[in-house]
Amino acid sequence: MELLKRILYILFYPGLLYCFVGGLVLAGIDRKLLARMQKRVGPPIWQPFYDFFKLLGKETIVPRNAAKRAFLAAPVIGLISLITVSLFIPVFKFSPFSTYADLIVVIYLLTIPAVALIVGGSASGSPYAGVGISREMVAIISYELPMVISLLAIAKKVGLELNNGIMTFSLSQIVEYQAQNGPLFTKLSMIPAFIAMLLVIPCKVGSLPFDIAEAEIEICEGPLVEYSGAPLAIFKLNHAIKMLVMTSLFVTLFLSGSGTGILAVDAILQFILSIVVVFFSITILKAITARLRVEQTLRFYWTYPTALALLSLILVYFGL
Amino acid sequence: MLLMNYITCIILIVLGLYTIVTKKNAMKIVIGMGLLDYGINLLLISVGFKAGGTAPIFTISELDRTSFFVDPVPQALTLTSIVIGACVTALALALVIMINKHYGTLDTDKVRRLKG
Amino acid sequence: MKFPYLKEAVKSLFSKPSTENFPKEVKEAPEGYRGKIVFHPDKCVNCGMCIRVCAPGAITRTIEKVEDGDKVTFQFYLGQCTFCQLCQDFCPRKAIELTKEYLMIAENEEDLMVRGTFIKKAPPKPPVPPVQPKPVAQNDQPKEENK
Amino acid sequence: MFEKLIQKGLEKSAWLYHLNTGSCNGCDIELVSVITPRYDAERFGFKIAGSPRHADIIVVSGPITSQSRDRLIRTLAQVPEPKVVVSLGSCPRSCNVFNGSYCVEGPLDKYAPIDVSIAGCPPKPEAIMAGLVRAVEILKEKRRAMK
Amino acid sequence: MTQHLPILAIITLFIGAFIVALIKEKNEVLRNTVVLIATFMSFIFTLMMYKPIIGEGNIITYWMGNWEPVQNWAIGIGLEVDQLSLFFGLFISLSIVLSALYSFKYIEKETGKDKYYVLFLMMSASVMGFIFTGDLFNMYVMIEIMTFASVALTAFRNNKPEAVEAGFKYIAIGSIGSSLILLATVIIYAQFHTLNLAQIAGELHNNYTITTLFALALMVVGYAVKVFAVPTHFVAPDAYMTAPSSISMLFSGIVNKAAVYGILRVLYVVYQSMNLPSVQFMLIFWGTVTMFIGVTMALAQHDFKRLLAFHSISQIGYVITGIGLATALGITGGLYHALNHTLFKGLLFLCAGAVYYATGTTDLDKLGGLAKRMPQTALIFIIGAFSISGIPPFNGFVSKWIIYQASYEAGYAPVTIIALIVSVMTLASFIKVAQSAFFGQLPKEFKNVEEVPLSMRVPMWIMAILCIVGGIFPSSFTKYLITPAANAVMNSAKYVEVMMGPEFASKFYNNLGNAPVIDYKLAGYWQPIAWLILFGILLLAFTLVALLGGFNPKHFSYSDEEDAKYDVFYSGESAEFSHVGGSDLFWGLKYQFRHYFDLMHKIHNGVVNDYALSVVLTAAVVLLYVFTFVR
Repeated sequence: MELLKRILYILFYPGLLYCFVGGLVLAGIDRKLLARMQKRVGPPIWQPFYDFFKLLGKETIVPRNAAKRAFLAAPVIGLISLITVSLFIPVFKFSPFSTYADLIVVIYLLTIPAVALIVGGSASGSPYAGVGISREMVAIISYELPMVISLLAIAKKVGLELNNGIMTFSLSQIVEYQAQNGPLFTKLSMIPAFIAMLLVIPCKVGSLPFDIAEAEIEICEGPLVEYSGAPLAIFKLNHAIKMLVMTSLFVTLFLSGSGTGILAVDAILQFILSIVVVFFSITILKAITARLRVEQTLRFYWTYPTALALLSLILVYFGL
Repeated sequence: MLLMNYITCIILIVLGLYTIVTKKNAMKIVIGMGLLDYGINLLLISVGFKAGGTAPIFTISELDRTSFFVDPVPQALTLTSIVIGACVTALALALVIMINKHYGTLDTDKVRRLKG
Repeated sequence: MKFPYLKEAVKSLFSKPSTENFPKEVKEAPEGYRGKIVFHPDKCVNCGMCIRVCAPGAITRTIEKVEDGDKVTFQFYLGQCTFCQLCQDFCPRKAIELTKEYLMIAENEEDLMVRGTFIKKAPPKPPVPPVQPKPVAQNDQPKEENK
Repeated sequence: MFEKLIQKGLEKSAWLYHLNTGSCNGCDIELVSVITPRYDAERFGFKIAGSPRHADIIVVSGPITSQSRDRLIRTLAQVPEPKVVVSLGSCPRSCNVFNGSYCVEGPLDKYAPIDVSIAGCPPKPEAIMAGLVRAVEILKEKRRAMK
Repeated sequence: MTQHLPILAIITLFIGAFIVALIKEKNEVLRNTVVLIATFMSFIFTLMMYKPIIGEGNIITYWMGNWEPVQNWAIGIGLEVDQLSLFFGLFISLSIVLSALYSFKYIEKETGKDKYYVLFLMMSASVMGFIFTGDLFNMYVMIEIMTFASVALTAFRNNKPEAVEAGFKYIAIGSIGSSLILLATVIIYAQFHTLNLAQIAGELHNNYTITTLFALALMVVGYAVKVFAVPTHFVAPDAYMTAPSSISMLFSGIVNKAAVYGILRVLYVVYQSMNLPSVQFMLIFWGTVTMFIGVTMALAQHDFKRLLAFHSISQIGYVITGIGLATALGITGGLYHALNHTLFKGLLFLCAGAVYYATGTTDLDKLGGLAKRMPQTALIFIIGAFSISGIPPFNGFVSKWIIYQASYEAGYAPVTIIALIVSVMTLASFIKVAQSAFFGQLPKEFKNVEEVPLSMRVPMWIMAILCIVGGIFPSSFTKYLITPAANAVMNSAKYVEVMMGPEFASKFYNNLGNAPVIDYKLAGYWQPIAWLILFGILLLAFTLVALLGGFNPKHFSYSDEEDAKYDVFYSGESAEFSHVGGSDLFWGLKYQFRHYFDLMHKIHNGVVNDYALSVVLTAAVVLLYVFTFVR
């Protein structure tokens, strides 16, 4: 019975189906809001579904000097690790695969899709992909620092109360802490980390101001230049699910609480909150800023968000 | 008198380090390594010294209460250390000859293709 | 911390988008728009002025002998035309007219051809003059030849 | 199993790839204006893709200059099936005013069959959108033929 | 029989070296078999020691020439193998066997092959000897033989000027290091008139005099020179780069592991100084600096082996930081990372060797697109690259995460943050190697490059599988290998007790308390097997959906002939000379920190004297630090 429930989780709720539908709907909403901000009608909400199925119908061309196996395996590996991550993220007290260290698993599993994109890009053997992956790697270096510092701050903050001083890495304990004394972003020491994490999401998802790696015009979609047909469809799906996973992680870390207890209502509440987070972190930035150069991204992320995260780490140490 | 040994060891060691660090000629560096090594060997020998002790060579019959020997262990260590010093110097000199063959000079400022 | 355009972006989020819904209502092209060519064959006098003046040489004329004159067909190849309206200006008879119609989509070349044929009657032969021309003096004959 | 969905997908989200073979940029700014808020082709799912591998509709503008000839051939070959070639404006159709010049290598149909050609120099954004809608139907037919 | 196992493990290698020196060039096959037998026997003897030492938990001691201690005074040379030295011994002898297997085919094109094998066996014998010995001067002799053999092996390709230059630099710096160790040994002997580690440990038990502190400082700097910690690391890249790859695999696999064992033995067991916060801080600071400078220099390299050399420096920085934390978790993390580092770094050096064997160059700017011609090497490289940069299913992830967790719990938050950034930069530099050497355009001169022969691929596959197994079953690795070793490190009373007879230790250690049993929920690592099932189910679910969804492999159009459709899109150009790789990657990072990179480039100027100066300065600084802070 337990195994059956687990397989049900994997295949339906937080697993494959939810990610597929939720991710693409979120991407559709994001595109629609962006269009509306530019005073144009914009595509329907389910436009990403059309894109996905259209790409399925297209022919998949594998370039001659590409490393064929790595080229075709990369998107699938990225997708699977993303779905595994979404299994670990608790939804207001309900978490299918809760363990005592799933924050670590989440951080490292979130690097696999980025690495899969890089390996896929370099396996395609195209010079544009070469430039794209070098920029993607610098982007990873730039956002990893503030993200990790803010997560350490949260771990320490929650650990001080619940885990008798030693930091905790378990997301369910973080949710439990927020259930007891209010969402984390209301705490004074957590507000800088909240802002820092909000700034990290667009670069992690690769949305406009920081999508230097997949710049359409300059380097023809960077690592994705040689992909067509099904692998490209999976990469676009990865992009959408990454948006869903990052925002639901953000909601769990900062905005969650005791929740209503009924799974369905909690799931919808979580989804709505992640739409709000998508709007504030990704769509607004996409509408009002232009694309940054690579070293500007690095300089930006290693100054402002890192300072904010360090500030919150120090505040936590002072026991605020 | 034993104090003189320790002072000369220190001088030898410091002199050896000085030549290795400042001399630009590869041959002089090897000499510096030798100096450093013999400084320590001298220290090693003078550690085992006991005033008035005789050489630690004896047969069982001579072993009686009154005999008083110098400590034999550092002497054995010094032997090994001298052997090692000789091998290291031999290898270093072989390398210096090869450098001269390849680079045509012994000046360490010129012998630096591997950098960065 | 000044965010550029943030106010406009959020304001336009709640205002009506300024997109014309094209397929439902097709807006009319502005006044004086040089669109699709319409050729009135009846007005044309086959003077060839438009051919000479057309820069890309999009206008071609074919003439066939017909018993009472020659059948002239003018063919305007819209795929080659730059819509500069010179042919309309130079046509003495205003036979060519560029309308405001702009939806010129074609799958094969044939749809882009605008043709017009008319029969240009040969000028009526002068009535057969009576036969008797003889008495005219001999000396003015050569003058007529070398005119 | 997904065939019906793929057909709907092709119809609702065709991606363009703009190939400028020496055009005077009149057609290019018209094509870009198609995705501005006023005409907004994105509501039909049209998006300008970065690389030919992602494209379904290849919009060619400009007479094929000798410099861009073999690049055109190579890029056209790199687009995955089912693909549709759309000629924008009259240059690719017939090299417009530039035909016969030493550096123009002739109309586009010497190198690839033109599926839809949008006349006009430059064609109005509405004309381009109508042409693209026509191209999407051809794309669906090609996909059915390909199955 | 178990009594004689330690000496047998060492002697077989020395005898092998002697026999190979006799055979010379006459018979190649015979020589190879002798080498293989020698290394394999030594590995078997070490394995046989596993049951008594880790199985039953006692310690094997062996007195050379049966000179037992007389009235609690050790006069002979004693070998002592406890759980810590056996842990090191196991993976060192394993990598010796694999390196021997690899070098049979790899050295074929070189001249003077028998000299190579003599030196190879001498080096491995001296490392095994260093690990199993319990005598201070014997440790010095073994370190000296190891340095001597590595210098000769660095300059093995003496037709290349760089190799000879690297050899000379290595012997100059190495001899300074060895002299410092000898000086420390002499001073300890002057103080206690004995050379046996256990006895010294007994007498040194919390009564530090000035001379013993002086010896401590010199010993630590001497081993730091051997382990190539940062200020003394200048020689390492030259030596690793020019030595044959099977030897640079041993350099990074066993030579600096032996030096790490030396530091562990001296600081933990002999001096029991690790409970002093000042010594801990010194090691942690030294490890973090090594970690950071190693990886930032690696990012700027454009030679494959030189990049790997800088990485082994930075990974050793991790190990030193782990050991410096002196908490149960920290030592476990450090030891586990030492094991993992030998595995994945050895793997990467063997890949570099395979690339050199196949193409003749390791310069990243010239290489490109080898994955098509050498698929297995490329796959092995990917496994090695992912495990060194700590991507979950591989072993690097486990040990790095234990070190982060331990350093964060021990209150060193900046160390954790630097360690994480270094790990991301490691990933960056290996992506750079993957893009410039294995993927991208295949240059014309490597058109008909062949895959390396089987005898080179077998050791690579063995190490790759160990990397994966280490990552998937970490709890079994730690239970059987690392926790006993960490216990042995933290509880030196038992070490002294067994060596010097029953009541000797009780004189000094009033409490023979056992080390805190390291039972921790394996921090940061969920049961990996459940993970694998998860991945498997998802993969199954996904392929099911994919096959139904009409993108079954039939649709992939792929062909090898010259057709423009399968060319790479390069805006229409023919993409021949368009390979992006080597030094033009990570422009953003290099431009952003250009002042730092220029400074680093200036410091590594290649002059031997400056390297020697940096060693002497480190010695001075450490001496000052130890005298002022360590009480």
